[in-house]
Amino acid sequence: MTFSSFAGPFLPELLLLAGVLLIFLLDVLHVSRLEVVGGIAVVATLLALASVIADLGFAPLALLATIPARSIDAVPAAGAAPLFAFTSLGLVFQGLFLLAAFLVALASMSRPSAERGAPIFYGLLLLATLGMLLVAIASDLIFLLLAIEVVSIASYLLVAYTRKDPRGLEAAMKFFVIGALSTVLSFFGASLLFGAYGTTNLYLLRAAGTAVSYPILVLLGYAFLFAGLAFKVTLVPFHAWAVDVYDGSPDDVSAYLAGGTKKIGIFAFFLVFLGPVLAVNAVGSSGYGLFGGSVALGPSFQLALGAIAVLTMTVGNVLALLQKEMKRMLAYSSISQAGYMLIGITIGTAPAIGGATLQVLAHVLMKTGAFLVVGAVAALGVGPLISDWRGLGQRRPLLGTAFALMLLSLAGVPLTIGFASKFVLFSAAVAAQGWFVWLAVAGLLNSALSVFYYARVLRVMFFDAPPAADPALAGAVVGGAGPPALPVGGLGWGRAVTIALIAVLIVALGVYPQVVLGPIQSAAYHFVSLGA
Amino acid sequence: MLPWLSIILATLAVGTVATFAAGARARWVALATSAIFLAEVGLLLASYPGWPGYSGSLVPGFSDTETYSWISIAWMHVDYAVGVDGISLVFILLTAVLQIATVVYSWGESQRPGAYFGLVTLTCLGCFGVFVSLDILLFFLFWEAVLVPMFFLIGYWGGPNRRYAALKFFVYTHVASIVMLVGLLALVFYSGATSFDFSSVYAAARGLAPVVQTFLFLALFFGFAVKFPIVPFHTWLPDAHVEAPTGGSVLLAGLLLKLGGYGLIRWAVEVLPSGLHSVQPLLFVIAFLTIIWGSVLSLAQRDLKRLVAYSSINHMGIVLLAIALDSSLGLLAAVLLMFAHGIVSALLFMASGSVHHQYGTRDIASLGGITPSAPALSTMLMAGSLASLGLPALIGFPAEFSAFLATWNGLGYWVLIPLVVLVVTAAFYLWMMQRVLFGAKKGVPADAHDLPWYESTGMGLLVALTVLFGILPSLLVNVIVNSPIKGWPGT
Amino acid sequence: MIVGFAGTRLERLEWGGWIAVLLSGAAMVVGVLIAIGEMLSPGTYTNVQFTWLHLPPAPGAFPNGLSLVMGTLVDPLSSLMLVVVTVVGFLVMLYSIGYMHHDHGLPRYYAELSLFLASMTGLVLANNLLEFFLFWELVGVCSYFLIGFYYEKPSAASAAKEAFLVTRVGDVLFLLGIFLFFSTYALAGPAGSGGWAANGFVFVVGSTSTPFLASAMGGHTLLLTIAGLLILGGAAGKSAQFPLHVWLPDAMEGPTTVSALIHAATMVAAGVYLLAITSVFIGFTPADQLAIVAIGGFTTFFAATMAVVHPDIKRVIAYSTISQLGYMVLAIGAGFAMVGLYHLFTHAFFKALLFLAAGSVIHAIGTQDLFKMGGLRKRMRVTAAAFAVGGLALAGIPPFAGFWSKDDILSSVYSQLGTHPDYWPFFLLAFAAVFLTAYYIFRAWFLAFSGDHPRDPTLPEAHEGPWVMQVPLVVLSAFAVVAGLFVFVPGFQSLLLGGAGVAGIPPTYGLTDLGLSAISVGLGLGGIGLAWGLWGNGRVFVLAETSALQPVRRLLLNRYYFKDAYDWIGLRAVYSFARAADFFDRFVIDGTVRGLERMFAAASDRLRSAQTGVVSDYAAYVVAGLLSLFVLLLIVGPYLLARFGGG
Amino acid sequence: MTALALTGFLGLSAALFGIGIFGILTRRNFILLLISIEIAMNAAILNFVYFAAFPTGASGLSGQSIAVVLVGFAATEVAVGLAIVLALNRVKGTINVARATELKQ
Repeated sequence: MTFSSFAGPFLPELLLLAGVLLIFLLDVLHVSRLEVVGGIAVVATLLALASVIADLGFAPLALLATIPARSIDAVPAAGAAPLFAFTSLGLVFQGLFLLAAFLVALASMSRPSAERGAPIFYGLLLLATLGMLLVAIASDLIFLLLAIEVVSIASYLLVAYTRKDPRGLEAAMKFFVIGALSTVLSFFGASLLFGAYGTTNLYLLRAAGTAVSYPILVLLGYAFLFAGLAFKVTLVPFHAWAVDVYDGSPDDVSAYLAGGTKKIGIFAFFLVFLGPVLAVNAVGSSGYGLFGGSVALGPSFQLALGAIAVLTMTVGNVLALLQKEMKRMLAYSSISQAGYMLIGITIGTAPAIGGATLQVLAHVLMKTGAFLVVGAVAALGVGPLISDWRGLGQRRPLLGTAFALMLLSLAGVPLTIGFASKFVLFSAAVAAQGWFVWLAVAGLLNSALSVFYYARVLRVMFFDAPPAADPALAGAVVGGAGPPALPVGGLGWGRAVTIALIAVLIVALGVYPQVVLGPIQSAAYHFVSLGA
Repeated sequence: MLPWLSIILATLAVGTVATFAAGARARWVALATSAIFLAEVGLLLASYPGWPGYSGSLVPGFSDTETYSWISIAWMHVDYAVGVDGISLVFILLTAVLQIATVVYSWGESQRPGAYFGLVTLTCLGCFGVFVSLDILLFFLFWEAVLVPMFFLIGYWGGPNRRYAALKFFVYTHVASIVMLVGLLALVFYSGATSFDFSSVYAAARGLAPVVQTFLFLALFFGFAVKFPIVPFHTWLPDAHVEAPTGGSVLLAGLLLKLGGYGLIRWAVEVLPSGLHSVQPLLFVIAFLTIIWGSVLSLAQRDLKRLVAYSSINHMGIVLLAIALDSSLGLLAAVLLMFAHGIVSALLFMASGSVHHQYGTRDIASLGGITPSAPALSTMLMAGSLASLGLPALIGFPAEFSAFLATWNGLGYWVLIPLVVLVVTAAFYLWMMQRVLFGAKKGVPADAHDLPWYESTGMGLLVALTVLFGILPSLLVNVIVNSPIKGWPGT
Repeated sequence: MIVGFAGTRLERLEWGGWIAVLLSGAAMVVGVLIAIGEMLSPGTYTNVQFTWLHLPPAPGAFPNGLSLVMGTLVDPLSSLMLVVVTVVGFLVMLYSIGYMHHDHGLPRYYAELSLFLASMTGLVLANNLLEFFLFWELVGVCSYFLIGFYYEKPSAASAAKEAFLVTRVGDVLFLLGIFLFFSTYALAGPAGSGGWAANGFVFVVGSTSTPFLASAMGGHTLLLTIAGLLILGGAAGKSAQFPLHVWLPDAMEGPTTVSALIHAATMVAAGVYLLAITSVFIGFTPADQLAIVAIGGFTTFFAATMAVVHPDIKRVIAYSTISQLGYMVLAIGAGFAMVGLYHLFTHAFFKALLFLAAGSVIHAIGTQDLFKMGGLRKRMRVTAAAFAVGGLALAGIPPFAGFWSKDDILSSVYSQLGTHPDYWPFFLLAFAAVFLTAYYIFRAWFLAFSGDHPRDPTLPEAHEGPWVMQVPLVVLSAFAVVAGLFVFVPGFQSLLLGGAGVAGIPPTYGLTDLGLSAISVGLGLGGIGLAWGLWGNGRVFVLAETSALQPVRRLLLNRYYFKDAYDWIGLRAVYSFARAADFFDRFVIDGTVRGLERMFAAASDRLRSAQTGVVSDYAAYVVAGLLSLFVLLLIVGPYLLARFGGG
Repeated sequence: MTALALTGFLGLSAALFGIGIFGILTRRNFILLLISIEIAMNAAILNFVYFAAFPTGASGLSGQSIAVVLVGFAATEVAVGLAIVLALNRVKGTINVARATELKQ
């Protein structure tokens, strides 16, 4: 085979790899100007994004399509154990990852250029993204876990890349410890599954279901894997690290962690757990006995997943209720959002998967945007406490409106992407009937609960009088004063453009979700039908 | 024919944006918007069977319908589907009237007028949407879309305790609408309707087992009951009203409360007949409870707005009763009542708002004898009170009379409860008038002056309508009965 | 009806008063013409109707739809009432020009007065119960405004409220009564009708004007009895019959002209008229009749007793009204609707006369306290004479108007005693009231006019009012003298007979039972004599403190403590219940909501304290999570699945 | 190799894993934490080797290769961990994880 025909499908990955190498090379050559480095990252992610969208069959970009259509969602030959496979859902996730990376990269173009370490930041950013792309095409458990590790290691370093900030370092330390622990758990689980099946290929696992000599190994293996992956998805009670990390890391990094890397966990869950859930539901309950009893693996996993999902949503929201710091509040809210996504996996039907994916997209936009706004506001010199945001909406109407949109979307208010995703997800839950309806109820009640703290922020921003001598005022009055290096009212054009873009997307996709929902749904259908 | 409803929606949308942008001159833009809106609604009415001057045959079912696919995936089909029947038309008329009245009334609003009038217009847009949408998702979108502007109206322009009130209003009603959403989704997916369209849901839901219908009905009812509001889910209302700016209260009482009743009629009563049938007794109990509770509590209020708020609860109780009767006349009465209450409570809130502007307090106990200093104001307040206690020749009477007649026909002597409460209602309004308007001067500053022209104009419009429809209720009735329900001509 | 609205429209004009007067004059002319027309050709004429509310035929309660209509009906009753209303109304209007000239807010006054008359006219001409009720309510609210005309006076404001509330109670009963009748006549109704559902609550269906009762007395007896009682309740509210009489005396807070109007022609007449038309067109069951007779007879006496002791000239007259209304109710109950209306007719004139006379007294000396007056005869001859005439009429001394009508009532009821022995006690009460009536009215006259100087020297120099005030006095006096004789006018009598034939029992007019008349006249004279003995020539009779009658006197002065009881119910009972409910609402219902809020907050605090910041703890959570997963998968999951089977 | 032997080996790796986890939960010194993590990791690696030897499924070799890869991966992880702890030590002057609690609640 020619190189192009071999490498072609990996165009996005290669683009990012090239970007990483280029950036580090330039760093060695002491070329570390923000514009150059950032430019590279932005371009690389944008191109990669374009080609992914093209591969998804978006006609206008057909030229960029590099993956032959037949090899997407191709059912593997019997007994074949490929390391990777292109699934349309995987491509969708690649698109989401790249979108997140692009947004963050673009926004970071307007960090104070005084701040050093731009090359490291962008290099690691691209590296992490590369790992994420690999996750999205993995079809082997070990390959998947290693890809996740690439992301994890890159993100440990991202959190600490300033090397000076004690908060950042502490965050990195916690991140690392818990991350390493979860890695151990996942690999241990993987080893048990390997023991049970004699293979780590996900197709084979799914096909085999629980028809094995030691079903208990399957159970334990999946349990360990669950624990290991739950760390990434920040499910309760595996979530504790996330808050401190999001809080401690630099704002752009938090944006990427919350908006980007966390989602690989979701996709990993799709890959790993749709196996048992679907296969066993399909094959019927070939049981495993512990105390003599014999129970179906899939359904009891669904119960476990459901329980964790509800727990996650509720705890996340309740924790966020009284939170005083903006970033921590957002961190908790993103924990609860993970719970919604888990609902999709619990139900495991194509509609639910689609809904969860849409929810992921929504979350990418909302959370990335929210953290970027936090960064921007911090750049205006406003403190970290929610109460420091008093009257911001009146001082900076546009910024305030954008943030309000993101919060309303998080709260699931109609005409925002956040509502569209929840709507589809919960419709899927109700459509699945049975006890899944209660998942929908729990989810909806939770979103109602979440309204409490989102509305509180709105209240502070719009109804409370701004504090005297509000630094944000400077920006507003002089219209683009503030630190001279930053145009656009002190935000910097990168941030300004990104935030505006996100706000627009939130509304546009909220008003007409069909654009994204169509592809996502068909992808979900293919994904579910694969090998089941 | 022209897509009237979309045109109106577009008008309002553009108007909203323009108003927000207009800043200091917002009120003019808002006025223009609402005037155009009213004109369009007039044309819509003129083209509708039942309205005087309509020539042509009766269109069965909904008219002016439009349907465009919105979300269409393998397992879910959502449309942008709008249309009107007699019932929704009446509510649309109410919306248009109240919008223009509110805009005129709050002409003097100086605090960020752009945002204020923009939000007012947006609220009306949302309500209009609710009244015309024939698709569950569309309905829910507008339903929720109403919350946000109202939240800001209360929270930014409101009284001293506005933050709490705004938050309470938002969360409370949001929870309700979420339960309602579950009900609506279940309605679609359990009935196996092919799409979220009213027509398909309506057709499919008939097939549901009575027990399922009951559960669905309860879920929907809870959602609507909070908006109504029905005891014991009413406590958000007094707070919201007391804190909201006058314009906010007007829209809140005049329009938002109607959403509940309209939703109940359109999406529960029509769609889930046997569900309604099985919960009827419960509804009756709740309705009576609400009726009594509302009026008894109004008797105990010292704050004008609180008083009106509780009387609204009482009226909404009667509406619920009328709806629950599940009879042709009851339905008619319910719609009439809601229209009447929309106009009258708006008038009353405007009046009490003006009292507040003029005398700096709404505390009944610390006011007295304001009539000499403000005859116009007291006339308005009097007119509102009398209409609200069901005086003939004012709009309240035909509505309440038909409601009672329907109750008598459906429930016999139970009608005594609302009838006796009628006396209590009269009692607290008279008591309020006696304290505030008549008697010795109290809390009246020396330089007390009468209403500014815009406030009196806004209220005058409503008073005029109160009289017009009080004397000629047939204007409304003939429109209402052209609805595809209860075997009326519109069917 | 135009009158009122015209008046309202012109209210801003200075000379609105005159406009109103002219219009009401026009109305009077029309009214009288109608009456004459009726006299010439008695009968029932229903006029154009416009549909007020129409519900199309649909499956359900009303298979052939429901329509409520408005229309007019002219028949002997209504034309008689029309005369009363318009004539008295016009005179009162005219009188007002003088009486009210120094009050402010005149435009409002005339507008309200016109509307008052207009609604009364509408009520009289209504051709169905619903329309009747509609105007009935309007009358109520107008009286509310007029009684509260001096709204700066707290007492006036509260009197107005009281009047409205008490009558409102009656209204509710009335409405329920309407519904009860409706449930009988909605679909079936009398022969030839499509039922009330189809053509409104009409009194007369097609050409037939036989009472519905006749056609519907089958199985419905109990229902119809209750309905009749409810109607009676409504009438009692408006006509201030026991036990809903309390508001009328307090209604004296309004301008005297208004009192005159209310008492003579409009408000209170409405109740009697309601009973009359109901008995004529719908009919009462025997039980109802007894009830009505009872209420009427008792009220007659009951009110008279209270009038005996009262020091306020206007209130004395007010009580006399209540008691006279009692006579009318009594008559209607006994089946003589027309006789009752005849008394209403005469009563309208002499009662208006009394009030206007009293008004001019008050106008002159500015007090209503009889014990301050005295000797006004000298300075106000016209008034004194007028008041005397009115008094004689009231006391039923021939040939004055009151005599004829009251005598007819007594004789007609007497004629029924044979068949209805259970009327006896009420007949006797009514009879006794004759004596009291004569006594209290002349007590008032002597106190005010006899003697040679006012008891209270501080009073201003009395003088007659302007001509606009005297003319009505004179005219009314004339009526008060001759109105009774109208029965001998053939046309008029045919009017009276024409309407009354419907009730089944042909009434008799003029001197029918000389013995009876003699006794009643004797009683009347006796009363006057007693009054002269006690109060004549400026004498003042003081009841000894030790007298055994003191408690009775106190009881009467306190109006049998009725008002206090009602106030207690209204204020103490209801209001405190409301407060309690309010408390419950704020702290229990709303408290639960806020409790939930707090609960979440507390939970939030708890959970947040778990976020120690020590990474080892986080690791511990992870491990704990792992273990709980095992539990879920190995124990909980299997259990649930075994229990509920596969979820 | 027999199932019995396998259970024995599994017992060993289980023990290792337990020790590791125990260490992670109890140690406050970052270095010791790192070591405990590695111990637990090795338990997983060992598993792969046993199972490869124990003929359950497809390819015997895949187990060993996975083990080798994991060993390499573990090394990188440790390197990153040390880098972080060095920086932390430079800034905070301690490697006691219980001291680093600036971010909480």
